[in-house]
Amino acid sequence: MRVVVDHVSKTYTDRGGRSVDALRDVAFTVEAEEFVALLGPSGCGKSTLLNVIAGLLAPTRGGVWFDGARADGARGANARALSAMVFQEFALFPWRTAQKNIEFGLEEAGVPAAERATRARHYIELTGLAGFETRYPHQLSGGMRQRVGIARALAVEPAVLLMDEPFSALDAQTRQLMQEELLGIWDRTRKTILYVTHNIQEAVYMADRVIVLSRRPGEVLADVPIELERPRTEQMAGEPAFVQAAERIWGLIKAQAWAAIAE
Amino acid sequence: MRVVVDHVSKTYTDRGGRSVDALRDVAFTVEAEEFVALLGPSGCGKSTLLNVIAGLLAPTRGGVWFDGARADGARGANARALSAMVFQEFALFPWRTAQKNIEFGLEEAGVPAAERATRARHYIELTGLAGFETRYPHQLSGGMRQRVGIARALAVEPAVLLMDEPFSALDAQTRQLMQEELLGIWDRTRKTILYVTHNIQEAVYMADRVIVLSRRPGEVLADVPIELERPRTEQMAGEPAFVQAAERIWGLIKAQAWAAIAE
Amino acid sequence: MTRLAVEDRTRFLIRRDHPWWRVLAVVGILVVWELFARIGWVPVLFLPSPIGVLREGADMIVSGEIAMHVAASLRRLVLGFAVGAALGISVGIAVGFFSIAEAVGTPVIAATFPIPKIALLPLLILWLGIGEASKVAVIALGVFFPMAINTYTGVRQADPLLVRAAVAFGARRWSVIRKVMLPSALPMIFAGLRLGAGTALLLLVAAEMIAVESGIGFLVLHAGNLMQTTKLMVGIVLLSLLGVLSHWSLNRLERVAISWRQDH
Amino acid sequence: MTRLAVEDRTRFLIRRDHPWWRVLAVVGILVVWELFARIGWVPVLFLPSPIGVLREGADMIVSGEIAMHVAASLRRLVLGFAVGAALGISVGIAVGFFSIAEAVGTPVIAATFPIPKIALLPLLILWLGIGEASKVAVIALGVFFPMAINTYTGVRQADPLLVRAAVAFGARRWSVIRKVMLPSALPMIFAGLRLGAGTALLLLVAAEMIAVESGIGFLVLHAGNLMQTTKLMVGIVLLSLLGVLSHWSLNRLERVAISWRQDH
Amino acid sequence: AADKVKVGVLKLTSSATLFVGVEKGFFKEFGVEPELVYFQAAAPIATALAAGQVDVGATGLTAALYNIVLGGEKIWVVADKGREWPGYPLTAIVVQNELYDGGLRGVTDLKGKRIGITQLGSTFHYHLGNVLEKHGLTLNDVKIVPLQAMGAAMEALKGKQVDAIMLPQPFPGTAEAQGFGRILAWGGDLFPWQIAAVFYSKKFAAERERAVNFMKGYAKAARYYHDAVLAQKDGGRAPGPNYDEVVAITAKYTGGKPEIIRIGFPYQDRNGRLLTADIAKQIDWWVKHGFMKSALPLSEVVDTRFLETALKALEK
Ligand SMILES: Nc1ncnc2c1ncn2[C@@H]1O[C@H](COP(=O)(O)OP(=O)(O)OP(=O)(O)O)[C@@H](O)[C@H]1O
Ligand SMILES: Nc1ncnc2c1ncn2[C@@H]1O[C@H](COP(=O)(O)OP(=O)(O)OP(=O)(O)O)[C@@H](O)[C@H]1O
Ligand SMILES: [Mg+2]
Ligand SMILES: [Mg+2]
Repeated sequence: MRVVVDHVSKTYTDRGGRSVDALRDVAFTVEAEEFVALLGPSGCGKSTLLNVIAGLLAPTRGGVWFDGARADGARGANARALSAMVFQEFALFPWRTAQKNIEFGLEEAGVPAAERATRARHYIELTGLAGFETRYPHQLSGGMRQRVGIARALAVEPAVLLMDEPFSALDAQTRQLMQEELLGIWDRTRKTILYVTHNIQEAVYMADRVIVLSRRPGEVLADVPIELERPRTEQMAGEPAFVQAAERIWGLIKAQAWAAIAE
Repeated sequence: MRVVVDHVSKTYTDRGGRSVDALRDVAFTVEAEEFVALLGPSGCGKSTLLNVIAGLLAPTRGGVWFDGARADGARGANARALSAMVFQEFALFPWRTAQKNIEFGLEEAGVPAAERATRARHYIELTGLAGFETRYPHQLSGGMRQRVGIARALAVEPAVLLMDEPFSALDAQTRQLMQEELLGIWDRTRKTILYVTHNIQEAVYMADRVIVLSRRPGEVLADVPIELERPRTEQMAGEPAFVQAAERIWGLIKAQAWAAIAE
Repeated sequence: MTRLAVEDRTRFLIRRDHPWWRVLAVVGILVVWELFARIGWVPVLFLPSPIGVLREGADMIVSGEIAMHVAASLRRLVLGFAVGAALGISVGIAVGFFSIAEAVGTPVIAATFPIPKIALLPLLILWLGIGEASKVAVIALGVFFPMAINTYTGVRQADPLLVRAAVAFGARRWSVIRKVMLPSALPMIFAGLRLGAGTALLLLVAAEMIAVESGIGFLVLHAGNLMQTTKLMVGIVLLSLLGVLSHWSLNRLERVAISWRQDH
Repeated sequence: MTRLAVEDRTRFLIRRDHPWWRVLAVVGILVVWELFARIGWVPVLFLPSPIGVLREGADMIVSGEIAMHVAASLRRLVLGFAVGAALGISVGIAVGFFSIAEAVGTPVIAATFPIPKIALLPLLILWLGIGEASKVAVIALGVFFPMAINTYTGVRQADPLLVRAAVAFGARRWSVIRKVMLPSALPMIFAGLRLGAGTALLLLVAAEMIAVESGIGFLVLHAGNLMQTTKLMVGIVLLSLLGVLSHWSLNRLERVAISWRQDH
Repeated sequence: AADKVKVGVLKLTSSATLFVGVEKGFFKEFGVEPELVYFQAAAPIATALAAGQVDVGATGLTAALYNIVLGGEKIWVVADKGREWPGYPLTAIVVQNELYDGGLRGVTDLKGKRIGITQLGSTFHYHLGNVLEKHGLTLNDVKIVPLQAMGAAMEALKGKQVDAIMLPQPFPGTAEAQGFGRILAWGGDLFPWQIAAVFYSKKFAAERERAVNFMKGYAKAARYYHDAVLAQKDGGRAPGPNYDEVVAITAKYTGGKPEIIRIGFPYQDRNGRLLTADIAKQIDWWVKHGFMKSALPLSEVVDTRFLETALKALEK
C-alpha cells in the first residue's frame, strides 16, 4: 500500500480563538512496502501528521490517499482496517487487561475469539509480556505498557503501520530486540511503515528513507534515502553511508532545535 | 543531601491476591551532590524505587534515609520539600496551564505569586516552552509535556532530584540541550540527582556512577563508577573509560533483557 | 489499482451545535401537547391546551400574580439550593477523602435518603417553625443528596497518579483536595448541580405546602387541590422554564469552570 | 547531621476499611434518636423512641404484616427501578453521544425534571389506570432523571485519546459506545444507580397513594393519616433499611463491574 | 355472579358506612359486589372517578369536586356520607391553652388570629369561613395558615406558630389531653353542613340498575350504621346494640385503634339522604370566595334519584 501525503496543513484553533500552526504544506509519499522514518524536533507536528494519516484528525488543508487498497480488498474497502497505530501516549484501555487490549483491533475486525486469543498470545510472547496477560495497564511498568500498545497494533496485521515513538520507553536491549522483531515482521509481511523516532541511529538503521521535518510549523526539510543493504546488521553503523546519513540528519535537527529553543 | 536506600523490597499485591515482586533487597547510597544514573531492563522496578525514595510508595521491607537534612533546615525539617520528581508518565494536571503546572511545587512551598511567576518564567525559557505558557497539557505535544514535567521539578530547586526517564520523548538535539542544562544546574546548585534512563551513553555521559538493576525483581547488579572528568564534553565519548563503562553496562543489560524476554 | 482517500474517521464523534433542533424540541413539545389536547385523547380537564394555558398565563402576568409567585419562590430556591449544594459538596468531599467519614457517612446517607419529606414536616415545623427556614430546609435537603453522592463519586475517581504527583510536590490534605480532587470531581459536581437544580424545583411544591400564600409551588399545589388545571399548568410551565433556565446557566458556568476540558 | 527517614507521604490517602465505625454509625443514629426522644426535645408523638419502634416492628414481623408490605413494595421498586434505570442509561448515552439528541434531549430533560409527580398523577391515572402500572411509572420516572443526567455526564467525560484509539482500531459508533464510553461512564452510572435507588424508595410513598392495600409507602401514609406514629416510624425504618441494603448491593456490584479501577 | 363495583374510599373512619355494608353483605343482597379501592388522599378519588377508574367514590365535598364538573367532566353526588351536625363532635376549633386562659372564649375573639387548617379549598376552609361569617366576621379578619398535614397543624399549634387550628377528631382531644390546646367549640354545633358524600362516575350512573342496586345496599348500611352509633335518646347519644360490632368492623378495615375510632364517627342521615340545598349553598360560597370560576347548576352535580328509587324499593 502506498501512502500519499498531499500537501497537508494543520492549524489547531482552541475555544479562545488562539491558533497554532502544527503542519504546513507537508507532502511526501511512502511507497508500498517502504519503511520510512519521520524525524523532527519536539513539537513539530509528527504526531499530528500520523493522526491525520490514520484518519483521526481532519487536516486544515490537503489530504491523504492510500493507493493499492485493491490488494487488500479482502479486508474491506475502506481505510478502516488498513492502518494501525502505536500511540505516543500508549492509549491503552484501562478497563481491559493487557491481552484484551491487544485483542481490541481483532475484535473490531470480527476475528473469532479463539483466533484472537492465539494471535494475541503470539504478540504477547513477541513483546515479552508473558505472565502479565491478565494485568490491567495501571499494574504494568511504563515500558510494558508501551509494548502492549505495540502488540495491539501488530496484532491487526495492518497494511500500513503508523508508529509514534514506539520504543521510547524501552531499555536499550529490549529496544534492540523489538527493532529486530519489527524488521523481521516487515520483511515477512511487507507492510508499509511510517515510523516516528527521535533516535537518529535507529532511524538510519531501520528505514529505507528518513523524512526530516522542520520545527513548528512542520515542513518537509529533507528526504534522506538510506543506501544500505538489507538485512541490516549492527556492523553497518560503521559504514560511510550510515555515518553520512546520520550526520546529515543530525545537522538538520540541530539547527532546527536550536532555533526552536531560542525562539 | 545523601540518600541511603536501605535494603528495600517491594511486592505489589492486587485485590485478587496475585503478587508481583518488583524490587528485592535493593541497597545503595547516593552521596551528597552525587549524580547517579539508574539503569535496568523494562519492568525491573526503577519507577517503583523512585516512588519509594520520593515517599510516594511504602516499601514492603527496608527503608530510605536522607542524611544532611540540616543543611536544608530553612526549608522545613521533613522530606516534603527535599525531593522533587520528574514522572515517567509526566503526571501533569490537565486543569492547569503549562505555567501553572510548573508553579505547582512553588505554591505548595509557599512562594509568593510574583516570585513564582519569575521562577516559572525562567524554567519555561530553559525548557523551550516560551509561547505555550497558557496552554493546557492536552494542547501540547508529547515532548512539550515532558518538558513541563521537567520544569516543574527543577522549579522547586530540591535538594534531591529524582528523574524517571526525563528526556525519553525529546528529539536528539533538545535532549542534548536539556542534558547540558541539567549538568549546568547540577554544577551550580550541587543537587543530589538520581536519574533513570534507558540510554547507556547518556548515563555514562552524565553520571558519577551508574547503578544497574537486574530484571524483575530488581536487585543491584552492578555499581559502575564513571571515571571521567567534569565538565564532560562530547569528545569524551571516545575515551577508553567511557567506552569501557558503556560496554560493561551494555553487557549487563543485554544478558538481563534477554533472560527477561525469553522467560 | 484503487486510490482511497483517507476520510476523517472521527467525524461521527464531532458534536456540532444544533440551535435549530433546540428550537424544534421546544416547539415539538408544544405541538404534541396541543395535539393531545385537540385529539381528545385526554380530557381538557386533565391536560389543558397550551393555548388556554398561555391565555391564563398572560392574564396572570398582567395581574402581577406570576411575578409575585416567582419572586416568592426564587428566594427560597436560591437559598435552599445554595445551602444544600454547599453541604452536599462538603460532605461529599469528606466522605470521598476520609475513610472514617466514608464508613460513617455512606450508610447514613443511604439510610436517610429514602425518608420522605412529608414524614419530616412535623419535625421541621417543630425545629424550624413555619417560616422561611423550614421551606429552605426542605429544598436544601433535596439538593443535598445528589450533590453529596456525585461529589463523593467524583472525588473517589481522581487519578491516583495526579494525587501522587501533588504529594510529591509537597501537597498535603487540603492542597490535594483543593487542587486535585476538586478539579477532578468538577464534571460530576456539575452533574450534581444539574440534579440539584431540578430537585430544588421539584421540591418547591413540598416546601411551599406549609403556611404560604404565594410561590410557584403554592400555585401548583393550590390549583391542584382545587382542580383548576389550567392554573396548575401555568405553574408547571413556570417550573419547566426555571428548569431550562437553570440548565442554561449551569451550562454557561460549566464552560467557564471546566474550560480546560478537551472535546472529543 | 540529621538523618531523616523517608516516611510514606501518601499514608494520609490510604483508605482503610472501618467496620467498627460502620457499626458505630448505625448505633449512633439510634442513640441520638433515643436521646432526642428521652430529652423530650421532640414529643413522642412525632418521634417515637427506637425501643418502641422496635417492639412495634417485632409485632409486625410476627403478624406477617411487614413481610406483606415489603413484598408488595419490592415488586414495584424493582420493576420501576429497572425500567427507569434502563431508560435513563439509554437516553443518557444517546444524549451524550449524538449531538442532535443532545440539542433536543437536554432542554427537554431540564424542562420535564421539575414537574412534580403529584401534578402528573391525574394523567398517570388516566393513561395507566390505578393498577400496578401507574405505581411502577411513578418510580421509573423518578429513577430516570438521575440516571440520564449522570450517564450523560459520564459519556461526555470519556478520554478523547481512548476514543481516538478505538477508532484507530476500527471501532465505529456502537463499539465506541460499548467499549469506551460505557466503561468510562461506569463510575458515574453507579452514582446514578445509587441516586436512583434512593429516589425509588423516596417515591414509594407517592406511588402507593392510590388503590393499594399493602406496601411500605402505603404503611407510611396510612399510619400518618391515623397518627400512628410508631407504625409510621416502622415504615420509615424499613425504607432506611432498604436504602442501606441497596447501597451495599450496589457497592458489591460496583466492585465487580469496576474491578480494574486503581485505588489511590 | 355478583356485579363488581369499584369503590374508591379513604381508609379512615369516615368510610365506616361502606365498610359496614361490605362486611355485613348488604350490597351482596342486591347483587352488587363492591371492590374497595383504598386511597390515601381525597383529591385522587375525584380524579379516578372522573377518569372512570373507579365507579363509586366516597369523600369530602371540596372545591376540587365542583371544579372537576366545571371543567367538563361528570361526577354525580348521590348520597350523604357525613355531616357536621350539632351534638356530634367531629371537627373542632382548638386554640392555644394560654390564649384560652387569657380570655379567648368565643368565635368573635378569633379576629386577627392565625388559624391553621390543612389546605385552602378544603372542607375545613369552607367550614371555618362559614363559622366566621355566622359570627359577623369574614375570612379576611383572620389569617388562614395552610399546614397540609394534620400532624403538622398539631405541631404548629404546640409550637405556637399558630393561635388556633381546625381539625377533626382525634386531634382536638389529643391537644387537650396533652395540655397545649383547648377546644373552643365543635364545628357541628356552630355550623352544620353536608361535609361528605357518595359519588358516582358518569359510566356507573348510566347503568341505572346497578347504580340503584348499589344504593339499596348503601341505604341499608346507612341505617345500620346510624342505629348503631348515632342514635340518640333523651338528648344524649345512645349506643345501639350493634355499636361494638360497627367499631370492630371499622377497626378491621382501617387498622385504627377502637378507642380512637369511637370518637371519630361522623353523623349521617339514617336513609343516606343529602342536604341538597346545602350543596347549592356550598357552590355559591366557593364561587363568592374565588375558588370556583362560575356557578354550577345543582342539576349538573346532584342526582338523588338513585337513592330515592332504592329507598322506595326497600319500603316494599
Ligand atoms: N489538541 C491540540 N490543540 C492545540 N494544539 C495542539 C494540539 N495538539 C498538538 N498541538 C500543537 O501542535 C504542535 C505539534 O504537536 P505534535 O504533538 O504533533 O508534535 P510532535 O511532533 O509529535 O512533538 P513531540 O515530538 O514532542 O511528540 C505543538 O506545538 C502542539 O502544541
Ligand atoms: N501498581 C502496580 N500494581 C501491580 N504491579 C505493579 C504496579 N506498578 C508496577 N508493577 C509491577 O512492578 C514491576 C516494576 O514496575 P516499574 O514500573 O517499577 O518498572 P520500571 O523499572 O520502571 O520499568 P520501565 O522501564 O518499563 O518503566 C513491573 O513488573 C510491574 O508490572
Ligand atoms: Mg508526538
Ligand atoms: Mg518505569
